[in-house]
Amino acid sequence: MESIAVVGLVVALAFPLLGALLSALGRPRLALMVGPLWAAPALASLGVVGEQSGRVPTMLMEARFGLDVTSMAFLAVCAVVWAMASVYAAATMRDEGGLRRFGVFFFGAMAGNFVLIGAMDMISFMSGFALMSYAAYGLVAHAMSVSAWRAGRVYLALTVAAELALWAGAVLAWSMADTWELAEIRHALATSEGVAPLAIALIFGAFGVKAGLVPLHIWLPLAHPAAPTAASAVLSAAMIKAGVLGWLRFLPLGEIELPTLGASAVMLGALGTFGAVVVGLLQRKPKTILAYSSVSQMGYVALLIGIAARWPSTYPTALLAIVVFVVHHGLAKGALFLSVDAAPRLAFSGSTRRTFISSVMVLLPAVALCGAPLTSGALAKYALKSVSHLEHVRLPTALLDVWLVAGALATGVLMARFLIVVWRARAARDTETLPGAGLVAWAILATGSLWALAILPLAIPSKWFGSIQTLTAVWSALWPLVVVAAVAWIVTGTSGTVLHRGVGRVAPGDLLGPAVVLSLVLLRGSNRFSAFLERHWTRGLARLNDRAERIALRIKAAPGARYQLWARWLSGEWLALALALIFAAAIWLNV
Amino acid sequence: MIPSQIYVIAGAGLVSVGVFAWVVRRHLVRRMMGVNILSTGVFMMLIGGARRVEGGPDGVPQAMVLTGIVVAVSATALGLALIQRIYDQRGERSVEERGPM
Amino acid sequence: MRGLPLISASIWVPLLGALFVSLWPRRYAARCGIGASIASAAAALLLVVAVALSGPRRERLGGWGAPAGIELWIDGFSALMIAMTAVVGGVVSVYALAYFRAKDSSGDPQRQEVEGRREAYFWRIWLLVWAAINGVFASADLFNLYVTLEVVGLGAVSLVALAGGRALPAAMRYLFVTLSGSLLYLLGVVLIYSEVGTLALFQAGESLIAGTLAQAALVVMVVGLALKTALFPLHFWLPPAHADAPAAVSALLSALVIKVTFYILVRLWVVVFPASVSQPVGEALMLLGLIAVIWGSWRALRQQRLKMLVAYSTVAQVGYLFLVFGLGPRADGSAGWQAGAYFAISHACAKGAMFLAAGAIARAVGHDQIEEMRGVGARLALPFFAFGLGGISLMGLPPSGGYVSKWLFITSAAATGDVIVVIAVALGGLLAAAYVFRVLALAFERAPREGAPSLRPIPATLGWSALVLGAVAVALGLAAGAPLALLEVGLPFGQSLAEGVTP
Amino acid sequence: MRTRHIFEYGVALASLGLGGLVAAGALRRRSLEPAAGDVVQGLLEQSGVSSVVTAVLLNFRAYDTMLEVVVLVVAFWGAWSLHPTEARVHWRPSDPILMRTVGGMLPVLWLLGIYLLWAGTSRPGGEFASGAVLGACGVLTLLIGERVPATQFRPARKVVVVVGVVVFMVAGVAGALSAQGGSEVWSYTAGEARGWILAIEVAGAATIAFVLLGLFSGGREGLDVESGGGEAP
Repeated sequence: MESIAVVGLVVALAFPLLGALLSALGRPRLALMVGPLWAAPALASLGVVGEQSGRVPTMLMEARFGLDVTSMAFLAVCAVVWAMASVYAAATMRDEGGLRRFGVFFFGAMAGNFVLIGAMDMISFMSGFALMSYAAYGLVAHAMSVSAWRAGRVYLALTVAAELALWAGAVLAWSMADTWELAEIRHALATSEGVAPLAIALIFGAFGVKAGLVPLHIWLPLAHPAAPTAASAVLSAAMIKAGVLGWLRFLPLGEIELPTLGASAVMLGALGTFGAVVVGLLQRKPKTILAYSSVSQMGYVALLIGIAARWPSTYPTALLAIVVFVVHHGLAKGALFLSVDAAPRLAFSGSTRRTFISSVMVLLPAVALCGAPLTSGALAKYALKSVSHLEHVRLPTALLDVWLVAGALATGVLMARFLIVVWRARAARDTETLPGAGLVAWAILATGSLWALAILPLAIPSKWFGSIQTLTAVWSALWPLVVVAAVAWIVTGTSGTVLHRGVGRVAPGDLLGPAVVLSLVLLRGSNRFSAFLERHWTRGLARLNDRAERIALRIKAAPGARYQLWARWLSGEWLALALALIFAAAIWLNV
Repeated sequence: MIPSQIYVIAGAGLVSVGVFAWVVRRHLVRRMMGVNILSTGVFMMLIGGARRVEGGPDGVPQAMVLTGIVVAVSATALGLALIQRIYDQRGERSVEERGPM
Repeated sequence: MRGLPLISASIWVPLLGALFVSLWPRRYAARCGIGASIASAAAALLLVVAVALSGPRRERLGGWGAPAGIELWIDGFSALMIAMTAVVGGVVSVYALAYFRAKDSSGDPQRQEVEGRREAYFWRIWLLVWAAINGVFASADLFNLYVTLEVVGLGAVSLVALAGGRALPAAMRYLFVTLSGSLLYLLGVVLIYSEVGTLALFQAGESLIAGTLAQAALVVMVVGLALKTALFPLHFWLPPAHADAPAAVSALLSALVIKVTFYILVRLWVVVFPASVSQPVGEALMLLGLIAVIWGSWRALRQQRLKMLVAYSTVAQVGYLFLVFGLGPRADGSAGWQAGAYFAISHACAKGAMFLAAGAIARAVGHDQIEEMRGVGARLALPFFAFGLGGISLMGLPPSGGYVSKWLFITSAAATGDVIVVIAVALGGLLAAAYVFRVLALAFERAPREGAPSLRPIPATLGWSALVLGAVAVALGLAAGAPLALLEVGLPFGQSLAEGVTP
Repeated sequence: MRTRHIFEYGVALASLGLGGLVAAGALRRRSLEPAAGDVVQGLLEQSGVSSVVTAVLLNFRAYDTMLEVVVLVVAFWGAWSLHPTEARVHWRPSDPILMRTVGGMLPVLWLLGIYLLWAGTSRPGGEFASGAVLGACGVLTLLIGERVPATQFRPARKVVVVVGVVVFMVAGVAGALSAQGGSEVWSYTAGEARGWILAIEVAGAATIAFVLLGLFSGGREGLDVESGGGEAP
């Protein structure tokens, strides 16, 4: 019975592949329009399969699939985001943009994402991960413009590197655990000596690429603006989360103390949280700003991972906080990405009522992201706070509090900047209206930060939920918003501020440019160095080389025999003869 | 030295000659002949090494040799047809293999 | 089901198909050929299903049984190889239908005559080769293996020569290699017969003892078969032969013909030769395989022509196959051997897909210079996608057959402590990624330049059949359970093998 | 030039080494357990023919023999697929001595070929010897500028090429149908075997003779000298 449920789960998770097939057969718009249908089995499996796991013996060398609380939350939010993005894409994308191709890659990535969420063994997880990552290349490079190619190349390079690192880490982990079960892998990484730290580092880095961990995030700000709106919504809302799930599934969090990993995750998380805001403020395109916001938000997740790695006893609470964060950020960020395209469309139609609706729907996820009261944002913030206030966490409480407040302010400023950019883009754009289906999809995601509060209590302690409804909590969540509003008012009102002068100075993909320049400089330096060496130290060698070349030339020029002979040496049946004698000698020497 | 051993040694010698020609020669017809000599050597070793059955020769290796000869003839014919085709195509007198391919 | 001569049927159906095709006028060749291919694939799959359901099968041809007569023997290993032949062969047949038909529509009568002749001969020779490949996998007789091997070899040479032009010298060299390789094999058979007095594979294995004779037989057989399988220093003939043949033929050669000799070598290793004799040679072969992986991948990276790149990639992948001779006997259980068998089938599908895709691309572009393919990817999405799918399996990315088999390799190497194998397999995957992405990156780099030559239209069948093979290569990773279970049928690599055969 | 000699000496030494290895292996003392040949000798009664070699070729190891005809067919098709555009050798029956000698020999050769076929069941001979002789007859006929009978009919050529294999397969199926226990191909009783073996021999000799002749003509259009065009068989 159990195995039937598990096989059903696998089928449900891979169900979007039918959408890919339908798209490939030439009905991409239909396939996208019925997007919720492809996600429905996955959602239904949340209730039907429930919390269990089992083996699927014929698949991928004894795959194990199943769900637990964490993956149920991931699956729920990803399914909703994918479904809505699909509907939105069907409603708004034009035919001439290669919709068929888009559909195939979209549903391929969707299936990969679902499969990896349900995977309980390493190989299934990596298979889903690879399917998602490579299909997403098609989404990033979809526009086939110069910037899209460039973004795609950077994305692909990092993805392949991550894939190889993951592979290496997985092999190391396997050699310690001797099984593919992720639970065993975690245990083995926790208990064995030797190369475990290397495996952990490789896995952390590999998933860090997907999760937008700071020096590895450079593909994010390039890929999100390049991809079509619906695709960037799922990139940021669903696919990034796969990296987070990878950390949770592979790393031995909560089992042993991992001081190095903890320290580096906390530091990189902090760097991401604030650094991304600073760079994001200097951007022009709304989607780039949102991409940096994602990097910044993922910084919080990295922080939570770091705390759990440093102080294992905090892991259960940190895990809950991460789940809350993932649900909250997924829905809000998905809505925000859609609004980049949807809001101008809705506002363009002119009526005040529609402008108002669009403003509300842009504003709601934005303020939720800043942690506005009575939204999922407030819950996420509270979760963060309750983790950092656990007594095992031996960091100064004041520092953490200041950090949280500063983080909320920073997010608020970035969101304000985003709202301003979108508001300004409203009239400048010549665009068509928003079809009803698109509006519905957008609205469902945009109100996500409200209705998520209704489903999240299933997963989290009721204490958290109660405590965000108190008056003080509302106030503490509200005042950063007020401050942000004031700051935004001032910044937009006065021209010539630092911000205005800085805008556009930092290219999207911030570290990419310097990295390229640095490598060019290094290359030139090494060229010069080698030239120097050659001039002063290798003159004799060069003369020798010249002589050898002259000889080679003479041999080549000699008519017939000698050159023929060389050719014969290089490709010869005599090798077979030599090999035979070598084998005979090998046997003879062995006996 | 019993006669069958003579066959075996002569066969091994032919194998050596055939392998030598196959490795060293460049002219395609000569190489083809080398392969033929090699196969002849193998057949001779087969005959020489065949067991002596009560009351007559061992039928199995003889049948094998017959089969082997037909295979060798077919392969030679195909090879010669190919050589002739290469000759037609190059339009020159040489049918040597050239260079590393 | 038990009594039916299904093994013979899997050989006779393609054989009869070839004869049937040859009897009709040339213009019906493709129609008859595709019908015969479907029948052959069906017969083979019927056999495979029967083996999977009811265990290994044996046929005593003529009712004599070994040692007087010839026996056919199918266990999990050979059934898997026959299934591989059926799948790859079936898809390539569909591809060939469009490939040879659509070649020339200019109306030049002489050219059309040449094309028609080429198509007609392709079908009959290919079906004969198919029958012979099945014959090799089914055979349990040393001399019968030689004869079937010769049919495969001569047929393959003829198929290469079909391309004409520069393929002719390549075919000539291939002929020399394949002839001398099988003669060296026959020399080993001669030695074995003079010692044990039987040609039956399993009986010979029971009574052959270690000694000078076994050594000499092992050496000549290994060298002959390694020559025909194109193991590293003996690979010189492979790239031109595989690259210059017609694309459908290249796919068949790289996917199937290479595996035939590999299969024989594995059988000899497991069944015939005493472990004390074969162990040092096995390790030497593994070493050569490792060098082949690196060298072939490196050469592939440096190629200018697409088909040459794929051909050198075959040289590298053959190297992986030869790892089993070092790993298989040492690893506990049969993990090492299974890795090799699984690698063989996934490589067959992946490489088949890549050659078919390369042929489709070359047909559309008009040549196969990689540098000139800048930016054509968007307009040839289907074949390039198929190329990439095959590449995924070559790189060993999950979820693909290549991934599963490399995983098995690495686990058995880790079990025996061969760190260098782990490193080389990983490095080989990296290099494979480099040469696959080199092509893909160039093809998808940017929109095609102005004034770029226009692409010729190609039949959609070309792209789709390549895609199907690529999808199978990936699916082999997703559904690894069933093939691996099939490999256990009859314990082809187990200790009790000989007992299982001779009751 | 010196390098070349060194290379050749090296290869010669290595070849001799290989030959020595093989000879050393083959000259070892052999165990004299019963071999396949003894078993065959013992079963000769049931095979339907009295010649051991023919029994092995056409009954015990009939499968090998069928595949060997297949090898011939493959080589034939391979050679004929090469389609040279023109025959480069001009066939002139210019030599009167050749014509006279061959003309006198041909009928004898024909008879010899047919005799060998008939003798095969009890003495050395059989389809291969007969086919080779008959093929040689055809070649000689071509050399003196005559036509080989029946070869200018395309359907006949096609049928003759495959008939050797087809009769083998028919015999196999018949054996499978008439078998008592199980249904192994070619498993007929000694009584039926004789008839089938004769049929196989006749068809096989025809195919072998024709294929050898075709291989000699090497894919040049048409087997007869005069007519240039025509389709492959």
